[in-house]
Parts: sequence; structure tokens; C-alpha cells
Amino acid sequence: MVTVEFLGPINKPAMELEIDNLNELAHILQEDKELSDWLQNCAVAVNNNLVNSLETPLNAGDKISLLPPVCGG
Amino acid sequence: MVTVEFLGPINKPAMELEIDNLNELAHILQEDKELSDWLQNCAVAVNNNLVNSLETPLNAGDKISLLPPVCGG
Amino acid sequence: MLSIYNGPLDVPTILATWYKEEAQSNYGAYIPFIGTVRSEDNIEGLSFDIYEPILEKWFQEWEAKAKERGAIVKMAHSLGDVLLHESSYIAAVFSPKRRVALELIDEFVEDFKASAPIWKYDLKEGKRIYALDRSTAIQGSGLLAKGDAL
Amino acid sequence: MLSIYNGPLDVPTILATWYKEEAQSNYGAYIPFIGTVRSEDNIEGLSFDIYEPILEKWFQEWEAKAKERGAIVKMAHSLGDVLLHESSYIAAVFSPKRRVALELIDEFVEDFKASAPIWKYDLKEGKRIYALDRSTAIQGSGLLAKGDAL
Repeated sequence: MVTVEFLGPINKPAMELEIDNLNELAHILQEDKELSDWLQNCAVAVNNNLVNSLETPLNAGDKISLLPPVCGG
Repeated sequence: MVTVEFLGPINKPAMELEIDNLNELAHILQEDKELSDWLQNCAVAVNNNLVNSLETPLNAGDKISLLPPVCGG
Repeated sequence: MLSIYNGPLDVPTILATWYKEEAQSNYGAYIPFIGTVRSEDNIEGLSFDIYEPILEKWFQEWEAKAKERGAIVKMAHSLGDVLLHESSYIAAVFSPKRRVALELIDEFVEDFKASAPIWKYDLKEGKRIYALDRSTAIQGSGLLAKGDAL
Repeated sequence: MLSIYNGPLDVPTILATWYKEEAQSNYGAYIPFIGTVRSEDNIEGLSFDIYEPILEKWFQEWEAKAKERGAIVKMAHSLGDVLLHESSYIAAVFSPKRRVALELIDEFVEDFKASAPIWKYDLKEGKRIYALDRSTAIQGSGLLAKGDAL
């Protein structure tokens, strides 16, 4: 089981999923029409480290975060 | 009559001279051995404006300033 | 040092505190950057969300980069609402020499704008509206929109 | 605003005063640069001479350059002795947006170092020694060493 959290302006509660890699997550989230714009512009972190590959393996207890476009300052 | 002042670390009192341009001043100051290093590295201002030409004409009452290398801050 | 404050920053106090903290550290240059909420587009203010775990990591990486160049960085940011002409952000560099400080503050502030996990909202008529058009997608964004066929 | 102070600068007070002066001016970015005397080469401190008429002109030219870019500059400098870990220099830029502020503070400080009519002396064993090796000849220097034949 991994946890998926949606940060900042994405108004969506966290999900718990049984998946083994980010490629599976991509397919699940692409089914959600409300998320389609966010998927285009969100970065992804696993356990607070930004990742760049869908092959990133996931382990039980991992936390996946979706980070929409930022504007601090 | 013009006034020539030596700024900052140049330890020399101001001079009053009867000259018509900076070329004449250059010749007079080059006679002073103590000034030879300063002449190499000093900028020159006439009435507080930096000048770049020895042909700069001088008028009675003008103030000429020699500015040695700077280091503010 | 990274500090998160609820609401606007007390800029004079933070600038003075950082100055005093490093008074004996022998840094020749101190450059703070202060960000203040501008009145524009009829906003009443801004509001901020911060994701602290990733912000901390981002900041620690900058502490390491600064250290390699003999410098240190400090940062303060507001959480929640900050009204017009109040300040929400201070970034600062201390370094022995001016060139490192001038280059580092520029790189630090620009990378902050592009990467720090902070979300900005306009406050308009009491509502909190995500400032998408002024926001920057973090490098590598869009990963989950791709996806290979399973 | 250009301010000359006898001895070291009260940095927290100056930074706070400038911040408050522009609190309602709608500038989004405020970047001060603070220069502090470092302990090095066994000095006890630094001392400064300033030629104010030309410094004022130089500063007014920068006020005009900043204005063209929608920004303002402020500066404070010490006259006379400033001891170790005390500060002698603050330059600051206020501008609506960050890029102008980040670029302007760099250009302003670098041109200050190259052109402002201020002379620095090391204080060593109670003596005041001109810091020639760390000084920069103003552009166009050497004019009077040339001279045409009369």
C-alpha cells in the first residue's frame, strides 16, 4: 500500500493504492478527468524526493506527492 | 587662475595656476617627481566632471581634481 | 536557517536578527532580498501554502551549495495571508566577498521561484484564487500525464 | 537618497528606515547590499575618505538610470574609521519586479567599486595606510601622465 497526496491547490483527498511503480499510478490517475490538467503540469515526489522516471519502483509505505506549478515569494 | 586639488591619499596641498588647458597642467605636474606615480593612475575632473581629453579648455575659477584609485565599500 | 511564519514577516526584526547572528562570522557581504505584496489587478493580498518536507530538502541543498562557495543562506517565508504592502519572503546570502554574494543571491532567488514547493493565491473579494498564470511548473512536471501502455 | 555617516553604520536602523520609507510605494523587491569590515591581514579596521561633490554626481546618475527602469537606489557610506566586523557600506535597490532589482544591485555595487570617489585605508598599529593594491583606477586615469609636447 502506498499513499498518494495532492498538494497545494489540487482539491483532492489523499489516496491509498496497491501499486508497484509510477507507471501504474499514471494509468489510474489518467482515468480521473478532473486530474487531467494537473497531470500535465505536476511534478512528482516519492518520499519527498522529486523523481523523473515512471519506472521508479514503489515500496509499501511510500508517500507519493503531486506538486502543481509553484510561485513562492 | 585655476585651482588644482589632490584628493584622497595624495598628500599635497592645492595649487593655483595660470593655465588654459589640461595639456599645460600635464607638463607642469610631470616636473614634480613625487607625482609621477599618481599621474599614471589618477583620473581628472574639471568642476567635478570627469574628463578624458587633454584639450579640455580651462577658464578662470575652474577647479581641477586629481582622483587616485578608489576603493569604497 | 529556514523560518516559516504565520502571516506577514516582520522585516526589520528578521534583517536585524540575521545581521547580528553573523556579526562575528567575518563575512564581508550580506545581501537580503525582500519580497513585498504589490497592489495590482485589484487583489486584496496574497495567500500561501507550503509543503515543508520538500521545502526543507530544497533549502538544505542550497545550504550545501552555498557552503562550497564559503557562503551561507537564510530564508524566511509566510504561510497563509499577507496583505498589500506587507512582506512574505526574505532570502539572504552572507559571504566573505561580494562577487559570490551577488551571484548567489540571484541564483538562489531564481531557483526558489522555479522550484520551492510554495503555492500562491490571490485574495479577491474574500476568495482565495490559485495564481496559476504566474506559477512555474517544477522541472520534470507532466510525468504522470505520459505513462506507457501497461 | 545618499547618506554619509561618521564612523560605522547602524545597519538594522538604516535597513528598517529604508523599508518603512518605501512601505507604500508598491515596490515588490527590496535588495540591500551590506558591506562589513573583515578581519584579515592583521588590520584593526578600515578608514575612508570621500569626495562628496563627485560622489553626489555619480549617485545622481544612478538615480536617473534606476528611474528609467522603474526602480530607485539608496546608499549609505561611512567616513573615517570603521573597526573589524562593523559595517561601512549599504547600497539598496527597490523595484516593482525582482529581475530588475537583482540586475541593478549587481551593476550598482560593481560600478560603485570601480568609480565612486572613496579612498580606503587599512588601520594597522594605529597608522592609516592607503590600500592601493585593492583600489581601482577610475576609467580614463593616466590622462595627465600623457601630455603632448607643448
